[in-house]
Amino acid sequence: MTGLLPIFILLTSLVPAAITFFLRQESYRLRNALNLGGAVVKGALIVAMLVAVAGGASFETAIPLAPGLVLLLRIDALALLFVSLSATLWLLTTIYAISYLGEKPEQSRFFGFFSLCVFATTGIALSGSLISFFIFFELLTLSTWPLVAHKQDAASLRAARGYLLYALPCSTILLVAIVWLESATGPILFTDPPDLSGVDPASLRVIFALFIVGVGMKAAIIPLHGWLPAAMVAPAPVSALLHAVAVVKAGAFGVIRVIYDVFGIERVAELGVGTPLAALASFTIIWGSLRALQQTEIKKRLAYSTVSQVSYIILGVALASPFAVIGGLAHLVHQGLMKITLFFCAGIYDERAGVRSIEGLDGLGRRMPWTSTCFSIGALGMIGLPPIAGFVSKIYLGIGGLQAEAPWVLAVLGASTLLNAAYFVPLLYRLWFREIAPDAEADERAPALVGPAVAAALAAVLAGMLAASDISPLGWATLISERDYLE
Amino acid sequence: MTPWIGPFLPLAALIWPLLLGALTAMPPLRPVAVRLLPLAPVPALWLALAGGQGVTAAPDLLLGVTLELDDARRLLLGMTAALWLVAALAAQPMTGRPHTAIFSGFWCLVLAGNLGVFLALDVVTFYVSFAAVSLASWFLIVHERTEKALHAGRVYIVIALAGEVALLVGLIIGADAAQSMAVGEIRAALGAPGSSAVGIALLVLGFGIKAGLVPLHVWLPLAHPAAPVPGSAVLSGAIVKAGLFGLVLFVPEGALGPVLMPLGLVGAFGAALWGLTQANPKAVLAYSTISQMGLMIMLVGAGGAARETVPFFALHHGLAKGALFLLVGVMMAASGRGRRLLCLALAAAVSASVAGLPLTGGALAKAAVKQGLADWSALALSLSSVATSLILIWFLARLWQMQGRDEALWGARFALPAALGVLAVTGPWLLWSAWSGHGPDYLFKADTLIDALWPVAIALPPAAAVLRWRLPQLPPGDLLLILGAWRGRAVRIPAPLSLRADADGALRAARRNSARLEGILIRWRLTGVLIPLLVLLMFALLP
Amino acid sequence: MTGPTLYALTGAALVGIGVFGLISARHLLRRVVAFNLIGSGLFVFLGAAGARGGAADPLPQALIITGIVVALSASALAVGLVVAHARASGRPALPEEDEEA
Amino acid sequence: MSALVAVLVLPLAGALATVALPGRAARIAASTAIAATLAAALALAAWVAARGVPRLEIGGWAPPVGIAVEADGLAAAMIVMTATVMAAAGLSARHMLAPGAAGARAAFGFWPLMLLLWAALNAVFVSRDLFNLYVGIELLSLAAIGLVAIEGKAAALAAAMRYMIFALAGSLLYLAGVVLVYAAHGALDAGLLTDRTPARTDGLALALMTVGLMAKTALFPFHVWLPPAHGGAPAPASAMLSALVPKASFVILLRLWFDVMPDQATEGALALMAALGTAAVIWGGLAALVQERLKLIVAYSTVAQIGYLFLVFPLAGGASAEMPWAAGAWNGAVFLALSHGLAKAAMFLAVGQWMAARGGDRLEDLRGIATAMPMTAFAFALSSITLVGLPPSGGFTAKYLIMTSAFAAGQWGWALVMAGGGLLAAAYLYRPVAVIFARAEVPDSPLPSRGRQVVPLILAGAAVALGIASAAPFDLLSTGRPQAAGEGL
Repeated sequence: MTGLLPIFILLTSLVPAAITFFLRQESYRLRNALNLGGAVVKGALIVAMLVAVAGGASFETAIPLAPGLVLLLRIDALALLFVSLSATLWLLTTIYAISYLGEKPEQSRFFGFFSLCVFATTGIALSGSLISFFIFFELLTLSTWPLVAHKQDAASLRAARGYLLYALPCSTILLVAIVWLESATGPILFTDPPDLSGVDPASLRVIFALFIVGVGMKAAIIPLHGWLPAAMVAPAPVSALLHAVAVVKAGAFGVIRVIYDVFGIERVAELGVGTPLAALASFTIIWGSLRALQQTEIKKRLAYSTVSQVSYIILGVALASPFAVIGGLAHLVHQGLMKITLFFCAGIYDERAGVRSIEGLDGLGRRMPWTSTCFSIGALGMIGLPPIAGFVSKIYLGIGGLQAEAPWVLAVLGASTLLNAAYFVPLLYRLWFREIAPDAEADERAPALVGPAVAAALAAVLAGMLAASDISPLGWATLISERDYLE
Repeated sequence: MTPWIGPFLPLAALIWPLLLGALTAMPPLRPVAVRLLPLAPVPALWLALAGGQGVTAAPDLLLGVTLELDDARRLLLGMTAALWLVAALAAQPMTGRPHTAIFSGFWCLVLAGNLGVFLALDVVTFYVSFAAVSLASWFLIVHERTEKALHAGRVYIVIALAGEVALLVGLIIGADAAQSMAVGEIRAALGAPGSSAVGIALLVLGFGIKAGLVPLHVWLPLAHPAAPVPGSAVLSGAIVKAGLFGLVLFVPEGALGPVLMPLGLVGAFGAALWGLTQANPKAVLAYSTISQMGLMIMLVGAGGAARETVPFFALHHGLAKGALFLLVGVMMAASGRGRRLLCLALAAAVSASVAGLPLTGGALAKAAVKQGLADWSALALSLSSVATSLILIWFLARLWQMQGRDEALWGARFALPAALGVLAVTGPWLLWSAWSGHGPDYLFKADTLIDALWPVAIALPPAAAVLRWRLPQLPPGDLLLILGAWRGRAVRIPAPLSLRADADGALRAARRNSARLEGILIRWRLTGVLIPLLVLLMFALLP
Repeated sequence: MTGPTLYALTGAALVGIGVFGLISARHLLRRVVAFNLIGSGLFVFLGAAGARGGAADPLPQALIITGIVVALSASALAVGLVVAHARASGRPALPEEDEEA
Repeated sequence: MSALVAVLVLPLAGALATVALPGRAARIAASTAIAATLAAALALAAWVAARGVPRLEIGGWAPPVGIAVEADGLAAAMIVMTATVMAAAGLSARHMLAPGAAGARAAFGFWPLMLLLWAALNAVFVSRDLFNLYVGIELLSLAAIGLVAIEGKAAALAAAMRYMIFALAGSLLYLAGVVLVYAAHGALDAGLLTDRTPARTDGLALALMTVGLMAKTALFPFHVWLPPAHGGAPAPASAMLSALVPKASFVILLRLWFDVMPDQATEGALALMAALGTAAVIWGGLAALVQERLKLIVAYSTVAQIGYLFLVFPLAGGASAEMPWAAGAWNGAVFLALSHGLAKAAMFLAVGQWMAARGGDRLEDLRGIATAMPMTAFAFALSSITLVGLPPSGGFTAKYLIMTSAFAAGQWGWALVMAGGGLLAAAYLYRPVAVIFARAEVPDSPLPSRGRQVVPLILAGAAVALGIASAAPFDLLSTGRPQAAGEGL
């Protein structure tokens, strides 16, 4: 049984996907039941697994594909963190998406790929070998494409095309990196970091760079970020998926895996590749914020803010000092919670008030108090305002930067905080202090849309308020870093 | 997980206002939200009066909340709670006006933060509270939503955010240096030789902004007058003290003294004199606040006993300044000559106390701090009283110029500043021995009296001159006027780096060429020759 | 000059002629003929190769016969195609080589 | 054992029957033959997997006089793949042959040719005798050419004619090689030749045979005949031609270079083959990128995919043969051949159904077909994934194995060819995928039944499944495999 648990967890999203594809547009109830059911069951299974792991159990399932090709599923603390994050957010997003799509066409296709996407993400989280990671990573790329292109209009198709234009070359590069490394070391399992002493440092550096390019594209590291803002033409649930649940997170997760489970901190340190990566991440943080400042479309602005925020995670893991790691890992969750809140709200503004551009936000605070409150919470959290989750990550990253003898990190954090404020505060100002246009149509009579947003916002606040408790993301991150990385 | 350890009251004092704040958001309560405000500071006041032993810890909150109450904290906590209580009462007439629900909600938030600053033992709680104070008070400033208020709000929020960042980074540096989150250890670590001056500088920046340290004070004369009267009262009386207390908590003994003292003095004199160019009495008071804070910052810089007694000084100034601001409101609500005279009289009394007229609370505060000062700085302190008297006399004049119309319950309105005033003038007497170490008789010694009296006396002639020959009247915001008004500017950034998702040109070229080559290859004439050639090549390559 | 050598040379010559024809001719029918020439040349050569050490080797005979059958069927299909193509396009050469055919 | 005979005899018998019997009965005979052969193929595979390599010496005559056939893992796998594709093609064929007089003739000619083709393929896969192989590929070419020309349009006839020239030239070159071998060694059986004493003419013979087979495999620069031929034939025919025919000559090449004359292999020659393969990958990709007709895109992608196959030679042949990484390369190549066969067949069958519905295969005609025929569209997408080599799919597994061995062998260039080729494939397959999934309001003529729509999906699914459940096929391949592909890495 225990060995099969990971497989069951995967099935909870694969089976709904498989069935959903063949459902007729009209069979709303069955489809919704399937997806919600899958999400709930998955949640339950993960809880079960949490309990078991807390009890010291360990899960591992290997499916041999070919000589040197083993599909290995296993659970470690990091995997648990990621998988439970994505599972939770998946549930919220599903509820949201069902209400968001309402009667819109092509729902079977949408939800099919939606579940497939989550299947891939779960797989990424659970994969215990480099090759299985890659397989699910690619599956994610493929299953996201139809979602980005969902509206099938020119803009969506262009965005989807742009997405592949980034994704496929980078995945090829990733494959080259994997193959190159494994041809020297044999199949690489995350359980025991491979012995790289046989490979000469120069080519190791190149391989590391290739890896970073390969996974960094999904994490939208500049200059591989172009697809993300373009992809915001997709429906709001998809944006939530891209920015919080699956894709971007998978990229960041990949970076973590590469640094800690493929190369190992010591190796990264002696190769001297950590600092350049941290510098790149810092540049991304700043540049993303600057770009966000220029956007007049809400979702575009949010997208660029993701570009900048996700690099916090990478910055943390690249610095590789205890606090930095904890901060980065915690931000994996924090950013997810806050950003999904923001995108939910952006979607609600679009749906219920027809507002896409920043000007449209004027005075919506009065008409849509719940939505606007959640939006404000998300935004302030992004700025790093206590007690919302964001500031915890910032503090840890800052201290971590000092521990890693990289005081410039503080400057980066400070600058990015100011920039975040610069591009979020005006939105809040419009929301709460401008007067709404008299003829504006706006309400939030859509509990299934507002509910998830509220839940996510609440979670973001609690994650900050109760940061010190063991069950908080921070506590978890601390556990991971102590157990796996900083022994 | 344990909810908390140790006495619960400190925790309750912080949570209670937050609960009330949340309540004000409830639709049924929104109209009467203001009515709840007086309840908010009650637990804190009780705590201050009852006093509390031991550390309160809530290990799961934030990064582990720890609260404690020592004498200084207790004093400031009491002053703050009292001031907020009175201000809340003074705010009652606002009931039913627009946006009062939001106002009340953030009022509670700021209050909680303000109390938290004085209770926090760990840096995170402190930072959270401080952020609540400085950012939420923005809503108090812009409440009126007039163009002036919004402009003040813009200036304030920009500067406040910058302050927050400086603070965060500074605290992070401190926490790293101390390898601990405890405030005391951080101060020690920052004081230790060889620790980075950057950290201290950033902290001074962050706290100085809130405390109105010159030249970081520019927001203050804009913001304090912009807020509604009760808001101004707490801003000027209590909230600025948060910044001051931050300096006391984190800036190590003696560090930056040479920087803080001159800056403080510049503030103390410059602000007072610049205040003479202000027409709006609230603006005048704001400048007086800057000047008083300048004094306190100088005291912190001076260190030693002076630094220890700063809370005593702050207590008096907080109550007095609160009273004066409220009086402006009362004056606005008075038209009858009698009532206006009454206001003027009370204002005069409180001002005299602030100026340090003998036997007033102000005089006691100054006497208490003076004994810790070197001679020259003690002299400076006395001289500052001249400036103070000057600006306060000017304030009284401006106050008298105000024309108001009668409003209901004037008596009750007047009672509030009166109560504060009395507290300000007499309060210090009760604590005198505890804080100065001298008996009351010390106060009646001749030189003490003289020492307190001559500055005020000196101030009278120039005051008369200023009243006779007006200085040019300027809008508030000294340095800003010099720098040019702050304007929002869109950031200009070059075009983004991103791949082009389009390759049509290349496609067309490729199509042409491929068709051409294919056309050549398809001729058997060529391929037929290629085949034997390839055979030969292959043959050549094989053994 | 012994028999086998003679045969072998003949075969080689046939192949050579065939190859030349195959490359030079545009007319499809000629190419079919050229193919047959090459084929026959190879079979002759094979026969010669079979006669090693005087004793006749049965295997090449079998191979040759089989080969001839195959070649015949191939030629039949080829000729059929040529005709069909000529009928359909009105020309006895491939379109890309049509200019002077 | 009897299965081995069956896979050779049944299709031939079927072919004869379909020629002899009148229309309707012919169709039934064809269906039975197809079913029976499929069954036989599966049985054979099971037999091989269970009991090792069956060997049959026809008429009890042992080589050199007699002819031996044996079905090792490679042969068995190929036979099963062939049977699958053939069955699928047969299922969809009867509905896809063009209507009218041409259609009638096609309907008459199709079944015999198809079954003949099948028989020839199986014969090639199992033969161990060089001359027997010659006969096999000759028959193969003839049947294939017939299928190309089956609809009798001028363009198709020209294409068939061109194919004919290349095919005959190829087989003659091969024959010449065989003749030289026999002249040198007096034996043609692979087993006997393996431990022969090398002769001076061996190199020439090998060169002749290789080039001839290259021409038949349509390796660059001899690919020119392939796109018009495959693009012009009716869809099911194209499916067989593209998926199976090139594989036959490739398998012979494998046997030559790894079983018969491994000693002859030199770095230069192997590199030359891989270089031509590279050229094919690049050229096929570019050409496919610029086509406007979907069938041509698919055909050119075949050109490119054939290029991949030839990368195996430097990685697993010659000096590398003894190396640990040779196994990966060899497995990878065979795996690529298998999955490409399935995927490519699926693609052509899907395109065929779309053409039936929209009456053309220009990309513009097919805009938005996905909404009308989601399953076929999905099948096409899946096949694209395999061709691009994205996980999880047989294409990916193969790509991974080949790249790994390339890096291990220090011959990075070939790995980069794989990678770049994958990108090219993505580029030229993205256009059709995007078009068929775009939104468009086009009235569709009556659609084929769901039952028939699912056929390509099954094929594509099989191609993907190869990547997921690849353990079993690998065991099959490992039975009786040349020592070049022993366990490694």
